[in-house]
Amino acid sequence: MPGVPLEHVLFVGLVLFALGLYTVLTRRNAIGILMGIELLLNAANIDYVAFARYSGTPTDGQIFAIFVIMLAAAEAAVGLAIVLGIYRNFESIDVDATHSLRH
Amino acid sequence: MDLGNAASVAYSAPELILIGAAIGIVAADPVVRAKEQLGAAALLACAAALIAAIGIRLPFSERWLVQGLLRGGEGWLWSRMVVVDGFAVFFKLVFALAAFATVWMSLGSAEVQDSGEEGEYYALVLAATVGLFYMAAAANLLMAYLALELVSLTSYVLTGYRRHDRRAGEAALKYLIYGGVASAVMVYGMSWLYGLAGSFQYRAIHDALAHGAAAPLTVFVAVVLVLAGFGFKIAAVPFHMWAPDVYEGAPIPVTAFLSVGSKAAGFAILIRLFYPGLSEPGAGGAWTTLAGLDWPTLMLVVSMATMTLGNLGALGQRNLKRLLAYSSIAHAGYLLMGFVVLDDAGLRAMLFYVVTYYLMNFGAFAVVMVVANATGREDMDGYRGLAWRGGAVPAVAMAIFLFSLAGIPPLAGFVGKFYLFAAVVEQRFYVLALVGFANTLVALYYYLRIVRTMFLDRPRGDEGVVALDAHNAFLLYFLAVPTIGLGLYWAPVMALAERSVRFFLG
Amino acid sequence: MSSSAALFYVFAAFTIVCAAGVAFSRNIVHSAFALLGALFGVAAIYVFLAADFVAGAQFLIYIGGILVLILFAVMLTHRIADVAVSNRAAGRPAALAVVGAAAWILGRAIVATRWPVAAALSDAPTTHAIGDGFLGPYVLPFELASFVLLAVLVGAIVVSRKELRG
Amino acid sequence: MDHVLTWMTFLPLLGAAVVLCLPSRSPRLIKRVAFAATLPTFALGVRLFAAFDRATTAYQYVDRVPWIASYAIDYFVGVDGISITMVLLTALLCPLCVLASFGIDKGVKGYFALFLMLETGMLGVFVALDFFLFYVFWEVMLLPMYFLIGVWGGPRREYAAIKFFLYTFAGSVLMLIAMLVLYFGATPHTFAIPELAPGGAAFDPRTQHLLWLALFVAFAIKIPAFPFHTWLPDAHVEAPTAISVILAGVLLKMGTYGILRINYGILPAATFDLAFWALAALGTFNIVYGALCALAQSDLKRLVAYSSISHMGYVMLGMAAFTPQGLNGAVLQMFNHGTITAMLFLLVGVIYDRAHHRDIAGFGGLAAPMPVYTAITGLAFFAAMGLPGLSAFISEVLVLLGSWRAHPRLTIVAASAIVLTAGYLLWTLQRVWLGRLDERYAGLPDVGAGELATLLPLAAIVLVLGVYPHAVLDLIGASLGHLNELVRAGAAAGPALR
Amino acid sequence: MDPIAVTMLRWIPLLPLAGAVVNGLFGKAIQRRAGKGAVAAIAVAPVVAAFAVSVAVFLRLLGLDPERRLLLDVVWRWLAVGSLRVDVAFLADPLATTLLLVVTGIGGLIHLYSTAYMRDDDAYWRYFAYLNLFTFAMLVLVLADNLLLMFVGWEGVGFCSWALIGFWWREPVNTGAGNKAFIVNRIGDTGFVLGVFALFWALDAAGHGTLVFRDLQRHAASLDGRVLLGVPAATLVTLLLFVGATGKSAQIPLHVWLPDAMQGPTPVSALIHAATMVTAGVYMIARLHFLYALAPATLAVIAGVGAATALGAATIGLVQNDIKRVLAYSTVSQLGYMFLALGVGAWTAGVFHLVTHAFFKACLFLGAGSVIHALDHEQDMRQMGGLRTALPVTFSTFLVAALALGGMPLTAGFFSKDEILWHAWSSPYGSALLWGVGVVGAALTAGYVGRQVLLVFFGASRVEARRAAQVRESPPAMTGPLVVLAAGALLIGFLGVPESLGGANPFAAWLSPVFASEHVDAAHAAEAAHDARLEWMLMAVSVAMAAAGAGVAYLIYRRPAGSADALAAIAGGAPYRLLLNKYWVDEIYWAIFGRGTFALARAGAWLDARIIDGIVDGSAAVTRAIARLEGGFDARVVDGVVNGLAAATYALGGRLRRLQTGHINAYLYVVVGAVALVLIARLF
Repeated sequence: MPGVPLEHVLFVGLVLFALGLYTVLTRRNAIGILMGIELLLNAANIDYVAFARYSGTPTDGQIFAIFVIMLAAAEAAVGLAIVLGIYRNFESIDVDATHSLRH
Repeated sequence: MDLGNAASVAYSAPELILIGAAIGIVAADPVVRAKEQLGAAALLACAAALIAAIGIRLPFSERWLVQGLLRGGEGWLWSRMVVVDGFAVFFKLVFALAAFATVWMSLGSAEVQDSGEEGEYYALVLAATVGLFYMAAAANLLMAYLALELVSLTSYVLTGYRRHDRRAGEAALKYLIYGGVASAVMVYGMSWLYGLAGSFQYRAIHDALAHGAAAPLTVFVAVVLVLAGFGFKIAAVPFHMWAPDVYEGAPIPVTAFLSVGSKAAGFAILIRLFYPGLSEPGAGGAWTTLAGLDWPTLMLVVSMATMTLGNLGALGQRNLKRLLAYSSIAHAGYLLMGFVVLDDAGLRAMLFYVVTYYLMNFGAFAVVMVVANATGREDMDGYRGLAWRGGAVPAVAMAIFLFSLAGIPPLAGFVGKFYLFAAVVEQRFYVLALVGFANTLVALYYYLRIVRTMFLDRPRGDEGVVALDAHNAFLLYFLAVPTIGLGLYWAPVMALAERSVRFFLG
Repeated sequence: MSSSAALFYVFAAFTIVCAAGVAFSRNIVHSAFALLGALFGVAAIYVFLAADFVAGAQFLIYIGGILVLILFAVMLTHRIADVAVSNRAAGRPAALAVVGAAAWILGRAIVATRWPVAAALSDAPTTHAIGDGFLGPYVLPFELASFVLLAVLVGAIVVSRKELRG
Repeated sequence: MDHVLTWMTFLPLLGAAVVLCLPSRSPRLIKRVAFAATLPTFALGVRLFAAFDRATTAYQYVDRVPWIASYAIDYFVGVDGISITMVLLTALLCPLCVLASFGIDKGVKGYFALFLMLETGMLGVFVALDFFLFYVFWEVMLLPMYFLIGVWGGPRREYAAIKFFLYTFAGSVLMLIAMLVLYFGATPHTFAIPELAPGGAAFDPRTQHLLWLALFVAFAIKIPAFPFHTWLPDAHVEAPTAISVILAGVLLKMGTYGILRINYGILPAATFDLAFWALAALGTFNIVYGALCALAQSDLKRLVAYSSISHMGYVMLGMAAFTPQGLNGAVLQMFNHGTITAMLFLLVGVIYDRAHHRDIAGFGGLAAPMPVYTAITGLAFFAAMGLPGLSAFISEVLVLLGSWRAHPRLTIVAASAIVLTAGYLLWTLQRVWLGRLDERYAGLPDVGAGELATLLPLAAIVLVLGVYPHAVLDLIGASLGHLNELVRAGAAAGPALR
Repeated sequence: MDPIAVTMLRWIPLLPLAGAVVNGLFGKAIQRRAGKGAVAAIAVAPVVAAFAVSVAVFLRLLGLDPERRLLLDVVWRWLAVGSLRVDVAFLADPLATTLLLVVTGIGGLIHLYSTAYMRDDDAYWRYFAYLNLFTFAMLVLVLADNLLLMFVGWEGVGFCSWALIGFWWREPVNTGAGNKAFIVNRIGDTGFVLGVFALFWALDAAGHGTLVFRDLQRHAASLDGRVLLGVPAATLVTLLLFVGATGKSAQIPLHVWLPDAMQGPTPVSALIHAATMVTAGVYMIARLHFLYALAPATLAVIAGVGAATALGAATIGLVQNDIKRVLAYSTVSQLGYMFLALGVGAWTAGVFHLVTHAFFKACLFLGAGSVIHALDHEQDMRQMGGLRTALPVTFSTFLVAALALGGMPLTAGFFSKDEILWHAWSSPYGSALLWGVGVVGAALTAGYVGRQVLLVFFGASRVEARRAAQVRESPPAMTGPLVVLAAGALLIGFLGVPESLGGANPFAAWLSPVFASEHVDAAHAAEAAHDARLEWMLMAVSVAMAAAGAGVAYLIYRRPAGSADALAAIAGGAPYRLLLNKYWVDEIYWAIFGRGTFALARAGAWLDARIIDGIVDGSAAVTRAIARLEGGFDARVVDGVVNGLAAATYALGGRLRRLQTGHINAYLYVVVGAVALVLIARLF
């Protein structure tokens, strides 16, 4: 891809990384933070693909990126499963607590 | 030696055993009603993996430490994805032992038993152990990342295993978020290393950096970012804050597993990247860092901060699990002392310490579990007069483990600390040694507080009686006897550690 | 500047804007949709970087899987909480400062380094090579990844299953 | 007498194992077995005393087995004149203390097992010739001591036990650093004390001084020297009688023994440089300060504890003189203080067992119901005062005589403190034993046979050593002469940092 | 001159020791089974036997050439450390033998006297055990061949003194007096041992480190020119040793213990606090006269202290009302005379006065004891009077001894005291001032002893009625010794009649082998011979003064009260109160040293408990505070929420419900912030 220096791509990654960090730091909501993590991972992936691209042997970097995507999915699955678990197991308890506090 | 994929299968017996057992247990779960049998199977798998990792010791062979059928020595496996060398095998032994103890503990844990999902639980423990094995063996950023994530993901689940418990849910979520951020930052750092070296192989990274086109700052930035991921695993300051919450929320066997197995694996991965990867071996066991990459100074500060904040944090705790969590943070700091001295003696000491730490920390958590089983309590008051209300054996065992953690002879922990401090003093890191010693003093204080509560305080009568069943008693003996034994004669283990500071560099 | 390069900058800008939306939006639903945009943008950048397989994976896994999961969770959250969860304002300046500092140094590092760049870049599709890689040198990670997914599957069931008794 | 020291050291441990196997419900059996377990060590001690070669300066009865070969750690034990004195003291006091503990009625099994472990630890410290082994025994001793104070002690036992433990541990970590530095400074690396000595010369003066001070603080805590002494009154007051005896009789000696064995032996030049301030001046201060504090105490046991601080000051002062008289006096004083203060604590225990308090003001005229007790107390008190004819006189005179040569002004101060010593002891004697009898105590029984059995052997030693001090002086003379020459030679060779 | 090796000397101290051990360990049983007689026999026999051995020693010495009169008995090697070598060895020369005879002889008499005097005491056995032990210690002191062994006796007698003063230990005032005696003595002893140390090392520096008297004498000269702590060695050594002597012999400023020591049984006062122990200081200085001869400055100090004590104590003695206290101050005063003699280099005179004083003062004390015994422990002279008829033997012996004390011509006291006064005038170290003080003291002595005799034995009886009926003369076991001692007080002086009075002075001749070698005495003697007329004149003055003193006493106390009260009221009674209160020395000492020490002790204890321990506990507290600070984050954020408070549980529930992550942002802040910090640090 002539005309775009590697550094520029890296800067795109860096900006994503910074925004991801910012998200992670400021969100108080777990899902918000998970979204921030996705940004961070995407930032890394841009770098992998970019380095792969500019190194002339693109396969390794791209494979790494694929693993990152896959593991991100796994993490999201676990994370949301935990969220779901909490939701399913605590809904009733909270109702009780609220109820008992009314007396 | 550089084996391709097909040839590598034969040499992956430990991992294959664990993977097979994990899958088998999940598959068998619906049909097996007595879940203890699944636990027993997991226990067997751990033992088998341990034996496979040790390999078969030939009576007439010079070489007694070999993995599986690989009697020819050390080398690459799986197209240079992992290595097999003394270092990796040593950690695999520790992980197999840790998994073994974890499963054993789980079998006697009220938190794990009768939850209805023990099958999955054992499978997840085994899966995490597979991750640990590969963490020790990874010689490649991709494998390191993958193995680390395997451990992390299974750990999140195991932490949240008691999902009817508020603390478990919160802990799991925290752990996941924290771990996710840490590993994401790490992956970003890894991308830079890849960019600089054009390869994921540690050796290639080492060569590329050694012939250094890269600006030192960039390498340093990348290394620090990677450290976020590794530091998270060993719970070093400032990546330690998840530990108390997670340790408290997780079932006790899992806590023990995390505090020992996961932490040790973090050290394994750390050492392999920073020593053969980012340093140059020299004569007489000394190492030198690559030019411009002054990570030892950084880690020196991390080490001191970790042990200090860990110990200070533990001082005020009244929940035993939290206290031990902080204590294990502090121990990461002690272990890092061996890490920063850039000498084989330091690594040797770390390896030895990992073994002793395994014994005493698992032991301490085992006692916590015994008490929690009987009384459902984890707070300090639940331990009041433990020795005088039926819990003499757990109390004495706890005292042994705690004194060992404090580093008092003739217990294993003392020997471990002795070697760490010896390495530090030998390399003239006197400030570090003094900080370390000051920390052992603080640590002694809170360990003694527990001992005092158990022995010196009299029970008030509302603490409940602690009975010890044979299963858990045997576990305590299994851990306590070597804790004393290693304090009296440790030459073989030290010899093993010494031989294990061997990295296959290709 | 070639048109493809220009297009790269456009997509880069789009990605960054969307990512900023994720970061700064006060409404988590808006954030989720911004994330969708950002992921699209990144996929597009992959295409420009000649990583078509990765781009495909990005579409399928990220947008098809992860984002749906996230949206599902967001909806769930809303249903429970009944309020739009906003960020706490107090943390923002500090976060900006910290992140800014980190980004500044990282930027300096990027600029300071002479990244190794190959003389000739091939634009050949890499899908085939990736396939070879998965079944060749990367077979262990590949297989292990499948084991990871299995473990995660089991694990997700364990933590999210409704309590069986009690 | 093959491996006699090893047997002596570990037989009590064996006894502890036996005790642990006995049924808890037969405390009398446990007590007897524990007593029996201390006797072989004592008997071997007597044989050792008879057979010890008093002429040589070499270590005798050496056992040396590689322990951890890769680190040059040996199981290396042996005695010279200095350590045999302490070994004998320990072997003597332990059976007496077991006898004195027969009144223990809770956790009997644990108590005696721990006590026997403690004996092994103490003997180990004195026989160890490998620094690592020394350190291990030094620390090992802490654990039983902690429990013995903490479980069987008085009302504030927890505080006292933890304070004792932390203090000593704080000192020993410094010792560990110094030990490692010495180890790595030696070529080839070794922990063997005879081979480390006088290896201090390998270091520059500044390092030597720092090492010396690190070791010194470790040992000074044990002595205990001001300002590291405040664990002692608490520990003594809270500990059960027999443990106070062991604390004062044996443990305090470890501090000064360590200084002689390690600081003097390995770092002679630094010893010579620093002895004035660290030992002589501090020792003198201890003498006066301990005596003054004793004067102000209202608790009998606390008073005795402070008197220990004062008396151990003489040891420090004597050591710092580098004269034969000073050194011999110091070691003799260690032994004598061990026996006398043991008597004092036993005597305090006697009255505490009867009256259940130790408040000096709450007594008076005990001589009336308890004449024998009072007579023995008088003997012990006057021995502590250094009355001629009793053992401590010889050692204090030797110490002061020896130190006059080196530090006349300090000696004047130290000697003046004997007035204070007489003051607080006589005043106490007057208030507790003499004067009008408090009617509450009119019916107190005099000392019984069991108590006499613990007191009379010590009284006999106090008397015999007063008239024939060479029973001990002959043991220590050669070794101390050798040590003195070593220090003086080291001081002559080693550059002083002044 | 090598000593003659013998083995007889050891028996002299050992016999009383054996008595002490037997009575000490088994006396109670013996007394119960066999009666007090057996106890008394066990106690008295060894002393008598020791006296016999002493006489044998004396005769053995007499049979030798004067130059060879030196017996040595080495018993065993006591201490040999470095260059220090001292043995348990006993040495008998004329000086030691003189003391030996006094101690065993007078001691024997007092033992005998005690058998009757203490008859009613239940602790009879204990008394004799102590008394025997004292005799043993005193004999060790006297016979010791080295300074260290002498110190054993020195402190040993101090211990026995303590035990006997507080013999009736139920009364705190008695034990307090004992403690005071012991502690004040210890002050002196400190000086003594320091002197020993200084001496040893001063000689050692010359290659002659020793503490054995014979060797000391041989090498004393090597002290010359040596300086210790900025003072000439000989002066420092002798001064320090003299501090010991002031303690033991109750000289200013350490004289305060002796009057209080009268709390003990009266025979004890006679034996210990008059005849023997208190003279140990004199003996020690005489023993070491060769050192003192090297130190003129010390001699001047000794003479000054002696003279001041002689005068000061005599003035106090004038107004005391307790029969024993008068004698106690008299003793202090007389000891002052002895030191005055030593201070002017008149060794022989000092020792001679020691001997004569032992007789007449022991007699006085025993006589006083007899009176007290007769009056059922009444000691106040204002409650006595007119006893000469009721107690004829006591009266006559007391009178003889009082005359001797008063220095009436031809009594023992006359010869010895005038010898001292003469030397005080004529010695090169003497002066008219010293003589003058001595003479005034002599007058006062005659005055107070006259007053005492008058108050006790003359005039009308002021005895309480209930006691008056029971007054009868003491039994023979008590009067016998009185008679013997009175005879001694009358006759012993003739052993030392100076040449100028036409005597042969056999006493001086007897001691001359010990003192002859010393130039002071020799030169002085030569000079003295030239001036017999002067000596006569001085003697006349002093006798006149003494007579005047006695006369004044007679004038005042001839009739009870009246004139004495008038005298007491002079100058508003201030001088009287001053004397009656012993110049308030006790009070001043207590205010300064007593209170000072206790204040220091309290300060030390405070420092210990508050500051030192405060620092220790404080540092622990600081550590905990830091821990709290560090954990505060944790505590506020996590513990408060997680650790099971009801409200927190609810909050947690709510948070979980909304999937709030609590403060994980803060955790992440730490992580990111730390990483940023590290990177920034690396950058700069």
